[in-house]
Amino acid sequence: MNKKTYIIGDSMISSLGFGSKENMKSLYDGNSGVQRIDDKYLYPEPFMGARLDDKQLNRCFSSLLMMSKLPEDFEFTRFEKMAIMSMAGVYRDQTFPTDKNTLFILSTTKGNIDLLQEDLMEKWGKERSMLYKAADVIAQFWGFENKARVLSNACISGVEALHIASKFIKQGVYENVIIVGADMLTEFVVSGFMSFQSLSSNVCKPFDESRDGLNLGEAAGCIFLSSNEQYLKRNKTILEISGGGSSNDANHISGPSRTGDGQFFAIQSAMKEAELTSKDIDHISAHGTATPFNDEMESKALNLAGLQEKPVNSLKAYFGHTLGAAGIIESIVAIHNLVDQKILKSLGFEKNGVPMPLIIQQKTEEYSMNNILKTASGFGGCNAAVIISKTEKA
Amino acid sequence: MDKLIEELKVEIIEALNLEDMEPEDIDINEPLFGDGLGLDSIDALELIVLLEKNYGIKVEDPKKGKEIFASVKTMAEYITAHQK
Amino acid sequence: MQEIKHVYIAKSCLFVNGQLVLKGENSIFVKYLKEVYKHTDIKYSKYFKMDPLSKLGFLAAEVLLKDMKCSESPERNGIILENKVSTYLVDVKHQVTINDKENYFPSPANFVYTLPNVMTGEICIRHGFKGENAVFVNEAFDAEFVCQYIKSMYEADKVDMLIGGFVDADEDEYEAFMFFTEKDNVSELDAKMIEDLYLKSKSQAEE
Amino acid sequence: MAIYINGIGLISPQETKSNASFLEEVNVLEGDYFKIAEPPYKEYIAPRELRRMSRVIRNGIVSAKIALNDSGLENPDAILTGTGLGCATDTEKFLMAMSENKESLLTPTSFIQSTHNTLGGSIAIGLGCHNYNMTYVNRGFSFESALLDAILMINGQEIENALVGGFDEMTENHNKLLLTQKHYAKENGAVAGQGSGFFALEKQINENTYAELKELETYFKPEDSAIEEKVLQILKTHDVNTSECVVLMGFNGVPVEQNKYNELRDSVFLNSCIAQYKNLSGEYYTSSAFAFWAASQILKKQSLPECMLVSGNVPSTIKHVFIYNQFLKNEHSLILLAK
Repeated sequence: MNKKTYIIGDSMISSLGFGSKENMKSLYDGNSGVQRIDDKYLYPEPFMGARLDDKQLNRCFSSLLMMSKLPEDFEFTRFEKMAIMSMAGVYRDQTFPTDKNTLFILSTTKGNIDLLQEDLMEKWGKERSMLYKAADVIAQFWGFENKARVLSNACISGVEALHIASKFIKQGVYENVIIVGADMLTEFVVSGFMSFQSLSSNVCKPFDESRDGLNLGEAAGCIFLSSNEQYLKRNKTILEISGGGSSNDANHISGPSRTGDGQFFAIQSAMKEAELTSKDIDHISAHGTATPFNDEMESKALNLAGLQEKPVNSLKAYFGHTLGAAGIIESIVAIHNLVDQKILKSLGFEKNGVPMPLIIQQKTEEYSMNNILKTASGFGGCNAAVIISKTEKA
Repeated sequence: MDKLIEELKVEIIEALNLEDMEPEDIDINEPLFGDGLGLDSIDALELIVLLEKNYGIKVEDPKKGKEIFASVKTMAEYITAHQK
Repeated sequence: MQEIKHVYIAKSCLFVNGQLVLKGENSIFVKYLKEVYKHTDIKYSKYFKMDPLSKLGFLAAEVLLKDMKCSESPERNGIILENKVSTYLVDVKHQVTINDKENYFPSPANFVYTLPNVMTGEICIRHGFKGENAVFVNEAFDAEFVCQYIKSMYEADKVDMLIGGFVDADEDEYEAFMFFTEKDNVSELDAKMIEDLYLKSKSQAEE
Repeated sequence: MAIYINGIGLISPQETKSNASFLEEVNVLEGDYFKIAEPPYKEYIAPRELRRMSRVIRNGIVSAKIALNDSGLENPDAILTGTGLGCATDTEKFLMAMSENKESLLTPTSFIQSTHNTLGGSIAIGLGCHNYNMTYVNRGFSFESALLDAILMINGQEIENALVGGFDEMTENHNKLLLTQKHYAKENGAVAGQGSGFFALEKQINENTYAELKELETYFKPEDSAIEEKVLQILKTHDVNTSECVVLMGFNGVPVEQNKYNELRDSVFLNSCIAQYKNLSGEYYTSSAFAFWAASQILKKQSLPECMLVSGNVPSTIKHVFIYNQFLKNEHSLILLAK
């Protein structure tokens, strides 16, 4: 492994805004995109969630069509629009290649799942509801030469995509990887989580004593990774994915490990690859869904990894849990935190409510950092971790 | 009188925006209008206001301005004669 | 060169290393799966709670890993699977429960299977794999990409053993292909060879 | 009919008086608003004439002279100026005197100099130009209106050429008032600026030509999608390849005003190199004159200064520059220049 996985560009759209800059500003201001949603198309009862501004999405997208490599009258689903919009944000800062050296990965859990609704199924048909088809459409919009790949590993998809992509780049399998993480707030997902009784009726409170569940959200984020230094000319601070790993609890499909060893293995694997120890990690952007078991598991995993003295936050109270997009948008935030040398308070946290000691960041402030650990965990017992580091050109 | 003249020079420079001039650049006998300092009718009006504002002297007839503002010296003499 | 162990299940046939092991009496997908379950001779009550996709993946792994030696460090064992329709069968089932607003009854036991990686989760639980795990959704089995992934994980020294494959369950078709790799034989791993093993099994099943 | 920009002149907070250089160094903001980088006035204006001129008139005359010298045009067929505030310093001076002296003892100089058309008149006097002379005071459209008049007259064959300019000045007092408005508030507000830009427009192309003026559109309080539609139409009409286009947008740092810019940047102009200029000029009624100058330079020099780049890759051949500016979300203007 002699190449570096540089982070060239990023962009995201979320309930907090369009574009990374707008999102970062909102985060530094301490805003939350989670609000009461009363929409019978999403759930019969009002619930707390984080939604995108549809009007802005459609407006921007309609003129984006000019860029499309698909026929003029080709129609796009809402999910595809979200994904393409987030890629557009990266593209406008640094045109990304679409040639054979470039891999496009879509990280999502449910993609076009709204098409299963009877009325939509009639219009779009079964195939369009398939994840590979959505990825295909998005890839064709930009004209990628390689086949699009969909990574669907529940809530770790985004973080794991970064991990896998960085292996490909380091080993020279591909020079560039464009990763898009996207998921929508749909009746399908809301009803499912409701049936699990895991949604909070307030803005969620990760790691807090009174946490009582998560909020769902929707977002799309895109990260452009490359080993090609030529793309770095606009980056003032040079960052890389220095390590990554994924693991499985091998314990229960919907309940996290009681010991935290699964998550610990992923962290350990990432630190080993990055040749860093717990001392070198400056901050952890945790998964922190605010469900009682998840946060408890994470406190154990971080203690196993010797990271109990490093400031931890969760961004779920800002964006809600955006499933396949979460790992990407939260990594984008980490990227900007490293550039800005600022750490975000863990919104919603007041009093420690996890069994193992953790330092939960309570204030948004300047903070000197070189390495941020980003973790994620999900259904199926899966875990992933990546380390985002300040670096220099090789 | 000399003091008045020096004072007047500074006031003229300020009121008429003669920013590059120093009081000593103004010859007290040199005509203010025409060839000398090159002032014009607008400047005359400015000077009328100056007299009223700074010395309480009202010049009712603008035509008289020509005599009063012939030079810094004539101005000073007019002021001395009319000041209450 | 020792052949890479592989398993193929489709059209009521079970092949191990290209040899037909169990020809189903029943052509109905779930019923045939039960025959395979009996064939594996295990008692695993959780199996019956699984969705068809997980059952299929679980059984393929069961057959594949029989008599195989995995790494003793659980975090060095991994799995990567591809899949075409993701969890379409379960998705539709969940959708039906919410279509009628008057009769709204989403089921958590069903919903949890609406993620394709729950299948790999089930396999990890069964065999105690705690290492790398990934599910990619692709229109068809793509030996080249799966091998790229596998080689990459070995090169990065993330695993000692890695299962690869393609498991898919749609309305009227199902297919599972799974193969076993380990650190010591990774240099022999070749996308073309894997592709050939897959195609050979596939054509045999179609006969 | 084609209209060419054959001479340009700009006095601004930046070192722009020489057209030979192009924003190679940047004067950073000092204080609450952008101050003019003053040229050596005496090199352009006789001291005697200089005496009564406020800064805005001086800057206006200097920029007009630079533009005329640049183009070789001596006596333009029309002098068209646009300004939002006109001669603010003199207006203030007069009003202050009125207030201090209780409406008596008023002096005439600042009064005569305080009208918006003072500059247009002064340029004409200096040139001895007896041709059409018009000043537009149209808030955020002031420069655009002057430009539009020139386009109409040239296209209508009434004139062959025109000197068109936009100018505004900012004063300490005026800025204090602005700071109390949301648009200019210290937190998240725009920084006020000033400047004067003049342009020699001619029907004939010559070896000094900077660019061709292709299109000018103005919109007052447009519907949500009107701008996108218009932009698309303009791009189509003039066969603009967005990847060979630099888009100069009036980003001013006010979050609520940013949306429209962002939307266009993320959609129609995704392929384009996006640039800004208010970080150099500040926000003012006729800031599009600064953009017009920069656009002319970009096309002639075929380069974009680093300080203007927002996003995208600078095209190797810059065929078009598209200027999109809005003022307080009300006045939106679109200008297209071609190489």
